[in-house]
Amino acid sequence: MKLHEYQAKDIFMKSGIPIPNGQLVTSADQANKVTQIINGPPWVVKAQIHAGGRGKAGGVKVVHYPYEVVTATEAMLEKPLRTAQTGPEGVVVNQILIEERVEVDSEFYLSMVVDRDTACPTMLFSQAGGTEIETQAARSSGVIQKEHIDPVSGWMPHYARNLLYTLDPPPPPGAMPGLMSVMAKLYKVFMTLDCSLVEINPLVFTKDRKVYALDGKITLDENALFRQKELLALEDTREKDPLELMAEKYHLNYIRLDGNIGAMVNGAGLAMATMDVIKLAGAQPANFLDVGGGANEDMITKGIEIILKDERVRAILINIFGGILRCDVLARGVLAAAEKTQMDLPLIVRLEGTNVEEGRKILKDSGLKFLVASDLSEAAQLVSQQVKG
Amino acid sequence: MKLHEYQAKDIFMKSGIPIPNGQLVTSADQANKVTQIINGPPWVVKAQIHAGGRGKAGGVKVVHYPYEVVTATEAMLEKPLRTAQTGPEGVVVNQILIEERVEVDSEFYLSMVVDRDTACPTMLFSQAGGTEIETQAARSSGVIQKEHIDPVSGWMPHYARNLLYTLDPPPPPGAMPGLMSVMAKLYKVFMTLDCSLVEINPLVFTKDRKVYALDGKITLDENALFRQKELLALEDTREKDPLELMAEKYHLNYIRLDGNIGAMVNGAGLAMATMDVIKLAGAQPANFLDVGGGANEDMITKGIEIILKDERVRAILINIFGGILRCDVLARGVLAAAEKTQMDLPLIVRLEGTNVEEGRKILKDSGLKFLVASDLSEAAQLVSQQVKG
Amino acid sequence: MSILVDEKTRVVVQGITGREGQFHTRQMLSYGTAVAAGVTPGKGGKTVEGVPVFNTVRQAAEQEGVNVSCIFVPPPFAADAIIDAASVGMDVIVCITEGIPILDMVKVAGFLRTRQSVLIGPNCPGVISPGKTKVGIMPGDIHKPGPVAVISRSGTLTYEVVDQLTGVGLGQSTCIGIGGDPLIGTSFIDHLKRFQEDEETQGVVLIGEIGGVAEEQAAEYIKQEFNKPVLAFIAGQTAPPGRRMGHAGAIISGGQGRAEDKIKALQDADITVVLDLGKLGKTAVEVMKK
Amino acid sequence: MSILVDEKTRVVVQGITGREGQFHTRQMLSYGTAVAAGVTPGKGGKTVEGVPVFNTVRQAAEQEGVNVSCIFVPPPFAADAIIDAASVGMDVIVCITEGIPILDMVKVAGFLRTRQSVLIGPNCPGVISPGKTKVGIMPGDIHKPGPVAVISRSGTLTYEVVDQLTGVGLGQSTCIGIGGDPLIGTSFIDHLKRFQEDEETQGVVLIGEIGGVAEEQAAEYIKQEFNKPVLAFIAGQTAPPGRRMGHAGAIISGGQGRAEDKIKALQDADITVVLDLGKLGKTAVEVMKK
Repeated sequence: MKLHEYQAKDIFMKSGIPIPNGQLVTSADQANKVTQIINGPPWVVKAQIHAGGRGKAGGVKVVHYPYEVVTATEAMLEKPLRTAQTGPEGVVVNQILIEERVEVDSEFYLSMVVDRDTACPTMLFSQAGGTEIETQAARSSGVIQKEHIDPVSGWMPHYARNLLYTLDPPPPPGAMPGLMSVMAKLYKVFMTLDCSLVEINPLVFTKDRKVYALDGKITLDENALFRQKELLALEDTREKDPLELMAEKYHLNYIRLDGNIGAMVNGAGLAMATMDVIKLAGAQPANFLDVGGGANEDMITKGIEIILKDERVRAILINIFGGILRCDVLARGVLAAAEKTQMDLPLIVRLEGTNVEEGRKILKDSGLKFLVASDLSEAAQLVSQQVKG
Repeated sequence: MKLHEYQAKDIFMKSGIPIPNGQLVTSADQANKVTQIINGPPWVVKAQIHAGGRGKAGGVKVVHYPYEVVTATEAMLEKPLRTAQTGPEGVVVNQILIEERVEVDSEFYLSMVVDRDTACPTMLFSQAGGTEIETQAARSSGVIQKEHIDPVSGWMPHYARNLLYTLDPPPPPGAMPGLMSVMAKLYKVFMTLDCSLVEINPLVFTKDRKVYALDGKITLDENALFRQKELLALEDTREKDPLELMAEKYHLNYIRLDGNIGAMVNGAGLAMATMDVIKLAGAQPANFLDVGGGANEDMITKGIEIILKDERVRAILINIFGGILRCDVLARGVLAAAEKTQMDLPLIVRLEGTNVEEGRKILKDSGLKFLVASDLSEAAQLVSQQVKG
Repeated sequence: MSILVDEKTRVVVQGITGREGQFHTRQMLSYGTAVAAGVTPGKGGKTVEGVPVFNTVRQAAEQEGVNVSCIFVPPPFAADAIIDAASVGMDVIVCITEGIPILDMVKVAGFLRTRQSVLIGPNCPGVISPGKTKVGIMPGDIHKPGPVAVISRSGTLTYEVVDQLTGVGLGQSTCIGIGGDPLIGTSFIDHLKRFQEDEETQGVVLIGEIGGVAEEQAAEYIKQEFNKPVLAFIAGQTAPPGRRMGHAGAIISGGQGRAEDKIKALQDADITVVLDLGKLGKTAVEVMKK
Repeated sequence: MSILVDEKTRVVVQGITGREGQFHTRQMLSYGTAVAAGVTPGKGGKTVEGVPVFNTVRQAAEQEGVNVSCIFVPPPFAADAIIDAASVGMDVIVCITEGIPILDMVKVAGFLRTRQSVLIGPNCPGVISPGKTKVGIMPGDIHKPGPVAVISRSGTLTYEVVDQLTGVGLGQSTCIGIGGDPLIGTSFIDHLKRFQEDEETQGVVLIGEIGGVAEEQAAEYIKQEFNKPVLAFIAGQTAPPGRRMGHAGAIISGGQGRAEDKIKALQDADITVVLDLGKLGKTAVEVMKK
C-alpha cells in the first residue's frame, strides 16, 4: 500500500525527521490561504500522486508570488498528470502539497528495504540524491552504498557511520548528527510501521546547516496491515484501477494488462505461465487473474464477473490445475457466473487435477457453450484463434 | 537499583499488568483515609522495604476493620522490620502500601532474568507461587520452568505456551489469555526498562477469574541507568548503609562486612582475594573496598576516609597491584587522607607493580607510620597481629 | 533415496484443527504420510483423523518423536509457529502459510541462522518424495516415483509440471516448492546441493519466476558445480515491471528480477530453458536423457 | 606458539583518542604491539602516537589490514563498537570497557553467534602473549615468556598471579582476562580447548571468582578432556551472598556461585586449588612439574 508524499512526511515529522513546513490543499481557494501561513516566497507546489517522476512531468513547481501558488494549484488539480511511471493516460491529481522552500547545500538519497539475499532490513544511501537515482544506480553500481541491519543488533550508530563516511569528502561535521539521527529514525519508521519501502529523496543539508527530508515515499507491507490498523485510514484508492479494487475486495489477485484475452487461473505461477503461453500463441492477455489455491465457488464467480466487466475482453481462457481448488468447485463457480451475467464471449476451459472428471461433467451438462482444451498449449492456441478470427 | 513493591506495581499497571487497587501511605492518618477509597474489608497492609521475606516477618497483614488498617500501619511505620534477608538489625519501614484483597484461586511464580549461560533473557515460571520459591527451587529442580527468549525473535507467544502448558493440570482456559498477556508484558517491562530482575510472586488467578500481580519486585541494571533517566527518581537510598552511599558517590565499590580490618584494594578480584587472605590469617575484614583499576589520588583519599569513618576498624590493610593505577598515585592519596583525618590506626601497606619504587619512597619519606609487607600473605599476617595484639 | 523427507519422516501438523490443517492432514494420511501429531494451543488431548493433538510442539515432539513439521497456522501467528518448531529441533519445517509479514520473516531468518532446521516456504505447496511421503498440499496422485527432481517457487505451476513429467513417464525423486515469498527458507542452490548428492536423482527441473536473482544465482552454481542435467522454466515473461504478480516475491523492481535476464543467465550456463510451458514434458524427456 | 594473539597480530584501537585509549596505545606500542590503526568517529585523518586514526573500523581494516581490535569506548557505545568490529571480521575483539548494560551484551552475544570473531571481555584487562604482543591494559613488564597459561575473570588479581609466576621462574605462554561481567565473550572452556592444542603451553592457572557456574563447568571439562596440569584459585571465599563484589558478575545469588562449591568442583576434578593467594607461585612450581 503506497502512501502519498504528504502522508509520509507527516509520519516523518511525528518520528522526529525534519521536513519543510507545508500544507495539503484540495482547492485553489485553500491554496490562496496557505500562502499566509507557510513561509514564502518562494513556495513549492507539489502534485500528490503515488507515481514518481513528478518533477520532470511538471508536477512540482517553484513559484514566487502568492497568485502563482493559486495558478499552479489550479493547473494541476483534477487534471491527469503523466509521468514516466504512470502510463500514457496519467493519473488525476486530487491533492496538492504547498511547502516553504529550503536552500539546499547538498542532496542525498536515503532509503530502506528488506534485502532478499541477506534477509536483512537494508539501508541504502547515496551522495547522488535527486530525481534519477534508479537510473544512476543501474548505470554505475557503487554509487549507492548498502548497510544490512542485523536483526539481532537492530539499529546501531556504526551502520550510519559506515554509510556517511563513505562520502568523499566526508559530510561537514555540522551535518553528521542530523544525518545520523535521520538514519536512526528512518530505520525505526521502517520497522515499527511494517514498511516494505521508506525513501527520502532528496535528503538535504541546507545552507543554514539543517537536515530536511524534501520528499518522502512509504510503501507499507500489506501482509502486516492487520497490526497497523491506524495506517489503513491512509489508503487512497482513487488512483487504482476499479477492477483491481473490486478484485482486492474478494481477495483475488488481478492485474490489468494491455490485451484482449481474459484469463482466470489458480495460482500465481501458473497464471503468469498462462499469460506467457497466450502471448506465445500470438494473442495478448487482458489481465493477470489468480484466484488462489484455495478459492471457493463464490470467488470463481467474482473472478468471471471481473473479467466480463472489462470491455476489451474478446475471449476467456480458464486454466485450472486442481489441487486444493477442486475442479468441480470451479465448474460450479463458472456456471453461477454465467447465469448472473450474460456471458456470450468464447470460453476456453482447461481443467486438470483433483476432481477433474466431475468438473468436466458439470460444465458439459450445463449447456454452457465452451471449448475444452486438453493441454495448456492447445488452450492458448484455441483462445488465440478466437480473437484472431 | 532495587525498586519498592509499590513502584514495581505502578510500572506493572502502566504496562497493562493488572494489580490490586492500592495506595501508598506514610502516616497513620493517611492510612485511615485510604480505607474510604480502597475496596474493603478486608485490606492488606504491606511494609515497603527492599528486602524480601516480609510475610513471615510480620511485614504483611490482612485486616478486616478500618481501625485495624490504622493500627497495623502504626505498628510497622518507622520501626525496623527484620526479615530473613535484612540482617539482624532490620530495616526501618518508611512507607506502607494498603491494598484491596483479592480472592485467590491459584498462585504462580513468574520472573525474568538474564541467563549467564545462554546470554538470553529468560523467563522463569512455577506453579509453586508464594513465599518460598527460592528454597523450593533449591530443593527440587524442575519445579521452576525456564524459557530462554532468543534475542532475534524477541517475545513470541510460544514461549508463554511452553511455560503454561507444563502445568499439570493445565491452567483453566479462562486463565490462559490473562497469563499469556502478563508474560508478554513482563518481558516488555524487563527489556524496555533495562531490568536485571522482574519478579511477580505470587501471580494469581482469582476466584472471579482474573489475573493479578499480588507482589512485584524490580531490580534495575545500574549500568543502563544513563538511558533510563526517568527511573532515577525511584531510587530510595534510606535503606542503604551510609558508607556505601558515600562510596557510590565517589564511584568506589564498598561493601560493609562484619569484621574490624579495613581493607583497600585496587580491582575487585584482588579485593576479594585480599579479604580471603585476611580471614585465612585469622582476622575478619570490616569491608570490601575496590578503588578500581583507574583510580586517581582523590579516589584513594576518599577510600581511606570511608574506612576511617567505620568505628569498628582497628587496622588498615592497603593492597595495591599497580597497573593503570600507579603506586605513586596511591601513595599521594594515602598521604592526603592521612593529613585530612587523624589517622592513628595501624596501617599495613603492600605495593607492587607500576611505579612501585616511587610509591614506596613517597610513603617512607612522609613520616607516616606504617608497616610494609613484601607479599600478600605477610600483609595479612601483619594486619592480623595488629588486631589480635 | 530422496531428499528432506522419506518413509521415515514423522510429521507434526501445526494448526491441525483449522479447516486447511484438517483437510490436508486427511490428504497426507491417505497418501501414506506418517502424520504422528498435531498442535493447536488449547486443543491438547483431542484427536484429528485419529492423530493426537498437543498444546505445544515441544510436547508433540517429546511424546510422538516427530521430526518434520507442516504449518497451516494463519499469517499473524506463522512466524511464532516456525520459530517454535525450530526451537524444538525439527529437521524440516514446511510452512504452507501465505501472507506472512516480511519483517516477521526477517526475524525467522535471523533465528534460523543459529539452528539446524531447514525451512521450506513459506507460501509454498511443500515437499513430496513420491511413493514415500508427502508433506504439504500438492495433489499426491499426479506424482510417481522416479529419477527427476523438481524445485519450484510456485504451487499449481509445479503440479502442472509434475503432471507433464508423469505423463511422459518421468517419475520424481523429490519435488520441492520453495515458496513464492521474497524471503524464503531455502534457495534453489540449497536443494541443488542436496540433489547433487542424491543418487536416486538423475536430473532436475527448476521452475523459476520473476523477482529477485535466485535463478541467476542457481545458474551460476549449476555452471560451476552441478553435473546432472537441468531443465528450467521461468514464469512471467510477459509480466509488467513494478507489479506483484500474485506471489509477494514475483515483482520486477529496480531493474532486477526480469524473466529475460533469468532465461539468459540459465542459457548462458548451458541449461535448456523451456519457453512454452505446454512443451515442458516432452523437452524433459530429451534433456534427462543426457 | 601462543593463542589468540602473537607477533603477527595487527591491532586497531577503538576509542584511540580518549584518555585511556591514548595511554594504553602508548603502553602497547612500547611493549612492541603492532598498533596499526585507531578509530574515533569524526577524528579520521589524525594520528595518535604516530598511529593513523580512521572514522570507521571498516576503513581501518581496509587500509591497515588489522585483525585484532582493542576497545576503550565508553559503556553506552561499547556494544556498537563490538558489533562494528565483528561485522568487519576481526579475529579477536578485546573489550576493556567496564559497565556495559547487560541487555546490550545480550545483543552482542546474539550477534556473535553468527560471526567468527572471538570476543575477550568486556570488563577485562585483555590478552598478552609475553614477548610477542600485548592487547590490553596489563602491566607488560611483570610478564615473561614461558610455558604457563593464565585464564582469569579478574584484572589486578591476574597481575598478582602473573607476578608470582614470573617470580618463581614460570613464564607465560598467553594470559587472558576473560572479564568480570556476567555476560562475557568467552568461557574458561573456550580457552582451555585452545591451550590443549597449543604446544608451547604446558600447564594452566585458572583464576575464578564467585558468581555463575563457569568454574564448575571448567572443572567438568578438565576432568573429561584436558590433560595438562591445572592450578586454580577462586576469589571471594568470604564474600557475603546477594552482593555484587565489584565485578558485575561476582555475585552469589539463588544459591549459585559460591566459592566453596567451585572449589569443591575443582578438587573433585583432581585440580589443585590454592586457598592462600600468597602461596600461588610456590604451588604452581609443584603443580606444573607434573
